[in-house]
Amino acid sequence: ACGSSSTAATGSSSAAAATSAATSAAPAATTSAASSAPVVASSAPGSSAAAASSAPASGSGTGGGGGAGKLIVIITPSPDNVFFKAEQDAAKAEAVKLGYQTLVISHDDDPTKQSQAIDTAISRKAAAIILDNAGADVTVTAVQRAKDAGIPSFLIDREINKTGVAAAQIVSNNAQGAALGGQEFATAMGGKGEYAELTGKATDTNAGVRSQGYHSILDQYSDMKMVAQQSANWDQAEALSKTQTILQAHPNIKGIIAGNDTMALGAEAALAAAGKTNVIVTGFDGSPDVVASILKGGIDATVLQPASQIAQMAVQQADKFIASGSTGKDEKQSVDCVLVNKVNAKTVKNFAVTS
Amino acid sequence: MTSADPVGPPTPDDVLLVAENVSKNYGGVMALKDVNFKAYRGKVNVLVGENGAGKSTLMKILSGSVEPTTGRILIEGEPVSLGSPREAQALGIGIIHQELSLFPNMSIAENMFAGREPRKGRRFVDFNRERSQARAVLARLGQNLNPNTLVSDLPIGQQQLVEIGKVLLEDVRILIMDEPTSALSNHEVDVLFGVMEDLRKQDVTIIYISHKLDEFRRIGDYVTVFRDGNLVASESMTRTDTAWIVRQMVGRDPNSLFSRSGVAPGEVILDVSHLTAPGPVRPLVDDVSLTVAAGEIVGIYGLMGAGRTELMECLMGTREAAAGEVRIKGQLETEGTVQSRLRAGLALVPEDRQRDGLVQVMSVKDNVVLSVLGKLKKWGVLPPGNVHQIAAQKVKDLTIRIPGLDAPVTSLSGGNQQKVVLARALLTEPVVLLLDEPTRGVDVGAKSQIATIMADLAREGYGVLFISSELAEVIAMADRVIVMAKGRVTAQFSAEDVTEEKLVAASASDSVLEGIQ
Amino acid sequence: MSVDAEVDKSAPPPDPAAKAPRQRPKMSAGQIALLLVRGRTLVVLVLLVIIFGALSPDYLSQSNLITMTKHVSINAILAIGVTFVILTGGIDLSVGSIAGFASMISGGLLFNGLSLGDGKIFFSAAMVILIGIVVGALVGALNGTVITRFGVAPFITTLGMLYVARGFAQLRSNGGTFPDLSGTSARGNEGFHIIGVDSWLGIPVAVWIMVVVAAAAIIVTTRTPFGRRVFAVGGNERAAELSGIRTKRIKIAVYVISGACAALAGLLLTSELGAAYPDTATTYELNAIAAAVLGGTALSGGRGTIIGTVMGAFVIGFLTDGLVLVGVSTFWQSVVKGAVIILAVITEQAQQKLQRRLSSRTA
Amino acid sequence: MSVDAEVDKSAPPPDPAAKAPRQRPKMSAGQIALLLVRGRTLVVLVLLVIIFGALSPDYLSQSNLITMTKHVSINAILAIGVTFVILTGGIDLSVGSIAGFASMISGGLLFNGLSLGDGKIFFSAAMVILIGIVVGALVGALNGTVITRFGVAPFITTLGMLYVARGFAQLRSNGGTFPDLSGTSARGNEGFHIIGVDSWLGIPVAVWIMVVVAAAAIIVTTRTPFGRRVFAVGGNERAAELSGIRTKRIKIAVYVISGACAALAGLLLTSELGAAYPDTATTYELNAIAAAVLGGTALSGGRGTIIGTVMGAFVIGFLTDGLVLVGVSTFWQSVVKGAVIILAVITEQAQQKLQRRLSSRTA
Ligand SMILES: Nc1ncnc2c1ncn2[C@@H]1O[C@H](COP(=O)(O)OP(=O)(O)OP(=O)(O)O)[C@@H](O)[C@H]1O
Ligand SMILES: Nc1ncnc2c1ncn2[C@@H]1O[C@H](COP(=O)(O)OP(=O)(O)OP(=O)(O)O)[C@@H](O)[C@H]1O
Ligand SMILES: [Mg+2]
Ligand SMILES: [Mg+2]
Repeated sequence: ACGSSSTAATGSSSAAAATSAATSAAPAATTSAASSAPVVASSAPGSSAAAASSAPASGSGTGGGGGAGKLIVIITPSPDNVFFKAEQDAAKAEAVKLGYQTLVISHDDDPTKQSQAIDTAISRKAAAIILDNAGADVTVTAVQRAKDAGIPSFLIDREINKTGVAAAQIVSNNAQGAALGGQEFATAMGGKGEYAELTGKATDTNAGVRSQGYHSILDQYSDMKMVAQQSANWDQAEALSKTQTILQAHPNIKGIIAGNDTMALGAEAALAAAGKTNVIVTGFDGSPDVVASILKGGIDATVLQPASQIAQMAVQQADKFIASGSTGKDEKQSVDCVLVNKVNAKTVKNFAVTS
Repeated sequence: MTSADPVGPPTPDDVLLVAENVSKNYGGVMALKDVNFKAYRGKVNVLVGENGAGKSTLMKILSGSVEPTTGRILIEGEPVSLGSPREAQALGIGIIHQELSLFPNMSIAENMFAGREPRKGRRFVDFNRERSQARAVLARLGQNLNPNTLVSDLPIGQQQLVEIGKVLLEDVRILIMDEPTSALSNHEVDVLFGVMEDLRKQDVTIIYISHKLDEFRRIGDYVTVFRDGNLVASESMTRTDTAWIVRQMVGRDPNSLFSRSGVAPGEVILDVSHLTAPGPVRPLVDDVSLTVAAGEIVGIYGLMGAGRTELMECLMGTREAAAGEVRIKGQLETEGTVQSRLRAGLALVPEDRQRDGLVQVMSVKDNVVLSVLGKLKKWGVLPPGNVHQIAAQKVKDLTIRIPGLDAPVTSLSGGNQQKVVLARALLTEPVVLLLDEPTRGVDVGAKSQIATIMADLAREGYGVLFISSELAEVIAMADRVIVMAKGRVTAQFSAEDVTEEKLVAASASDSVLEGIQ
Repeated sequence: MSVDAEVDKSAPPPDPAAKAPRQRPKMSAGQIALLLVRGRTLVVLVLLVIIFGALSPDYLSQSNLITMTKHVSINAILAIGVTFVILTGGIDLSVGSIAGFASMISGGLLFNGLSLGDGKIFFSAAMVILIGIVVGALVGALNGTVITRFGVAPFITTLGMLYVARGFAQLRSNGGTFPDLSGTSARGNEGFHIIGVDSWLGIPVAVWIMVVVAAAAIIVTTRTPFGRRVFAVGGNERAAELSGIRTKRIKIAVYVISGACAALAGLLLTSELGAAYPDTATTYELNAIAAAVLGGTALSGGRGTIIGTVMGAFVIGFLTDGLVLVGVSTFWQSVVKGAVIILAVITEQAQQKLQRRLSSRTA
Repeated sequence: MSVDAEVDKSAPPPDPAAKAPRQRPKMSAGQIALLLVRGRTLVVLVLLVIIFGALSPDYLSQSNLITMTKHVSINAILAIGVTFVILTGGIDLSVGSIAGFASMISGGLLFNGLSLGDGKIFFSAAMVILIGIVVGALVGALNGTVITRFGVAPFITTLGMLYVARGFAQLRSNGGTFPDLSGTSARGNEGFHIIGVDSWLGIPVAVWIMVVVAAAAIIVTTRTPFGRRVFAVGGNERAAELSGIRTKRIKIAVYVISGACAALAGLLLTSELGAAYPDTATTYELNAIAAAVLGGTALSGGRGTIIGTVMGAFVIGFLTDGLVLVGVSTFWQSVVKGAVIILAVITEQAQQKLQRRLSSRTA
């Protein structure tokens, strides 16, 4: 499952992530996506992009720094999650560096708000849209609308269930990352014992993908037993209270694996309050707070998604597309995640491993 | 009888309070026009006037809840500021408002002390003191009520007594009473007058508003008459008589006040037999049988709490009857809903117009046509012109004084509000009109109008069943009087042989009440 | 009908219950006051347009105005339904969830059809829309029945329904999305996109639908016995009851209307997105209620207008979109939105006071 | 008959001010009714405990009961504050946001200190908690002032504040989290964890705080003139005004109380998490209001008890945790929660009817 790009839906992290997507409808969704995906996989982006490019690409300069005051609209979930904030900041900085104006909008994981944000981009006659979307299915129409208006969209962090609509879909590899996290968790647990899982918002694709990724590894350990699985909706306070309740039913658990970092922090707070300092906790995202916790010996590990890097890539490709009508890359691109634990935590800064 | 002993010509230092050139403008309606009013120290100063004459408005100004547009108030010759009820209270002015202002969610004691609770240790309410004082003041008013009773559990008359008790607990030197007896029985009025007598002896100045002529003539020292926002006359009570007062008020002779239909009753159109409604202690309506014939006006007399209102509610379908039959025009009414009773030809004007009668947020017009919306509609919608016309006609018929058909109904004076509810009931073209205290808070002019309307209806072959607590009124208006006590019918009199003594005996004499027990 | 239309023209203020049908040539002070007070929401709206227009030239472009109006339409339809409920003195917190539930029902029918025995039945898009609306109305009827039969407070009933309907919306697909609602001609269920995506005469169909719903609601509230009774129930329920109005029926009816409007709004949203997801319209109830109250509907019941509500929805929508267009940061958007909601109503108060003073002089 | 029902609703209800403090040896029928009606929430609670206890033995373990009570305490404190507001006939939708705002203010002070010129000042943890509560009270005062001075409906004012306060909470850290609130001895600001994490006599400090807040609120509502006036304002504002009660002051005061309680709840949550994030307590207002209404507080004002509210919070908390413990799926959790909220209030109605019948015989 931890292959390269394509397949699984993607997306990022935490808080209140995509309201969309199909976990149970996954079979159905994948089939419908699959019917079109393979065909277009590599060739389509180029051609469709070329078709769409004529209008916006016309007068712009060439290469880096060719923004010439054109507008790039950056749409992400709410920046009150550091992950999206990092994404926003990186995209904005890169765009400004290349000479563009920017408009940053957050959709708070409401597809309707997202749709309205895309309308705004159309109204403002944007040259390109950088989008961390609010749902793999519910985003398609809106992105199509932008395309019809001659505005290419560059999706980051989360995929949509259709190809040929966006100019690029650059995502971190959630399945691969989850496998990394699952492996680290299993190793830290010594391959045996009871554990609990905190999943993300049940209606969010990523919650399902990460959970599957974890279990692709964990289920291979016959001595490891999942005694509770609860959704904490990506939320810190909810993770805290649910962990406390789980601890009541299962006081002997040795580990908690969480679908994102904020839930891991909530779980860690519950464990600390209960005096259970030796329970293994892992998260997902690589947020600064969790990295700090790892350094202090709290949370054990997380999986870093290269948020800033992905955002920068998207802006660079948008710039190239505006200039030349093509990104020169496949539509679907996947960036691998990196495991962060005590060993390398010091080198992590703002969603990137330095060194 | 009256304590209005030789009053003599009032000397200036007898005047405690003066309202000087007071006007009040309510967005177009001149409620008071340059009024100069004097209240005499230690006397009962009576205010009378038609509905909407501006009496309550002046009292609201004196008690700080309404600001005058122009003019000023002097107490003992000094101008005073009356910006809020609090300031008025601080000056020793207490008021019993015309519309009850109680807290239905709180007990009697809590109501009486709202805003000035007795303290225990500075921070806490002294429950014991509160209760004992409340009990004492209730006793003074002749009520043996538990001060812990919720006010919403009390019938309206007792609620009014609570309101009175509340002011008696204050240390007032000017006491304003705006129709305090409108819901009280004769006995309670006597008790209240006794209390007023005491207050007068303590040099408390009382300003007393009432529409009940006999009543205020008994207690008043001075009488001031208002008409249409103007103060038209002011006299010492001893120098006036009823006829003079009525003339000042309505410019008409009092003899013609009540008219009778004079038609012979036809067939029975409302036939009630063995109607019973359950109650907490004993049935509220206990095996009541009565009839109303076409062209007949039947009055129901009784003391407060006799169950007359409950009887009306059972008839109208808002209260479930446990047993008994109701026949309208010979047809047995099986369904006990308001809609079916309206259809069958009953219409009720309730006693508490604020709570049960008016839709306060709606205009006069909308209130008038509320019961006949279904009949007025054409092709599913209401033809506006038609609606307007019908409402205007009824307003004219009943001479309701309004700023406009679209004015909010709350901007009318109390009596005119009552007429709006009556107009609504009449529009349903009832077979039998049920009126629960229709003349409460209504001026003499309007009273005679209501009597005329009732007589007219009777002449047209309708039946009228009305409740009244005023002996003179029942006797003057009814062709037949039914007396109720403790939920039962205790006597019936025809117009020829009814007397005040008989009514009082049937409604409250010990023998009657024991007979029921 | 034709009689009405005529009156409408002659009567200046587009008001309901109280004032519309007057034909007196001279306007009373009360009418002017009313006009101004109603105008108040309009004043705020005009101010918004001026301010944002100055800040961004794109704001006043025709296409942006159309786009914004389309965004408004969904909240406006929700708010119109809620207005009926508020007029009776109730409240409906479940409209967002009902929108989500109806959207999942319709989405499921389009995507999966209805399993019957072995086969599947697919309904036409129009039929599916109708079913969605009926489902919404039924949920509303359930609200109304619980409220009237068991005397449960509307706040609590619809708060409970907020959770229940949302739960069922999620259960319908087990949390998943129905990703493709375009239908196929083989199944005979194409065309669902028309209501949310297409335009007619250059105006989005959703806007036309809003106009139709608003017009119908205005007629119902101002010109029909039912409308009058809604106001009466909200104004004084006991008096309404005594006047022979079947208050329970009226109350159930308003929740049915609210549920149907919510479902319609949910379907428009779903059609626009091209996919049905169970969180559709989460927390939209607050914006709908805010629109109604901004437009002058009193939460205590008995007072309010549909026009006002629509204006309120415009204020909220034009504000939200304006802030986005101008590029105000999310956090400040939240602050400004809250402040404008409060300020708009303060304006109302100030204007009413002014008006009162004015009228007492002119009269 | 519905008219009847209405009359009776106001009759036996749990009016604390009226009935709680009476201690006559003989109980009146009204008092018994009161007990039963109040007991009703207790009955639902006992039912919940029995059902979940049967489904999972861990549910009734002492430690789980303590944990659940701790979870309850946050909502209970919010709900107690809101109860004051509802008693006056108002509503406070901003408590969740106030909790978030206070938590960010206090979190920022602990984490970053207060920048003054070049240096930074750090306050002690106790001081920081106090500042947080005062900030909450001030926001509440702002609510109250807008409501009383400008006559803006409480629903609208606090809805606006919901957005404004949340926006400022996010602006405080630009969306970020204050991750470490443990303080250092050098800065003299250790000890913030005490209120949310520590226990005393085996009971979490948060629970003790809830007990203290509830006890104080009970005394205030039932025994002080202020409490009396709160009920008076909610029962009949005009009459209160005419009685010389400074209704505006009372109203401002209840929003101050609500704001302070909200801040306290936010700080407990933050202390427990060990981190302050701007979305703290989002949407908690609905649960708080639900707790109050479940506990018998009438949204129309004038009727309700603190005990009832606390019971209501227990029902919601014990239900939520029970569903998690038993392992019910998220979607069904939503459905069950909604259904129980409605059913609990239906129970109230049934019980009141029964009680009415009973009392008419016994009295
Ligand atoms: N709030 C108000 N707004 C507008 N007009 C009002 C208002 N209150 C009273 N009025 C008008 O002022 C006039 C005087 O009313 P007021 O209540 O003083 O009469 P009243 O003499 O007490 O009559 P009643 O005997 O019926 O109680 C009436 O025409 C009434 O319509
Ligand atoms: N809410 C209530 N709870 C208990 N008893 C009540 C209630 N309301 C009225 N009663 C009792 O019912 C009986 C009839 O009351 P009510 O005052 O309505 O009679 P009435 O003859 O219509 O009197 P009124 O002259 O005031 O109209 C009285 O014994 C009264 O005490
Ligand atoms: Mg009067
Ligand atoms: Mg009566």
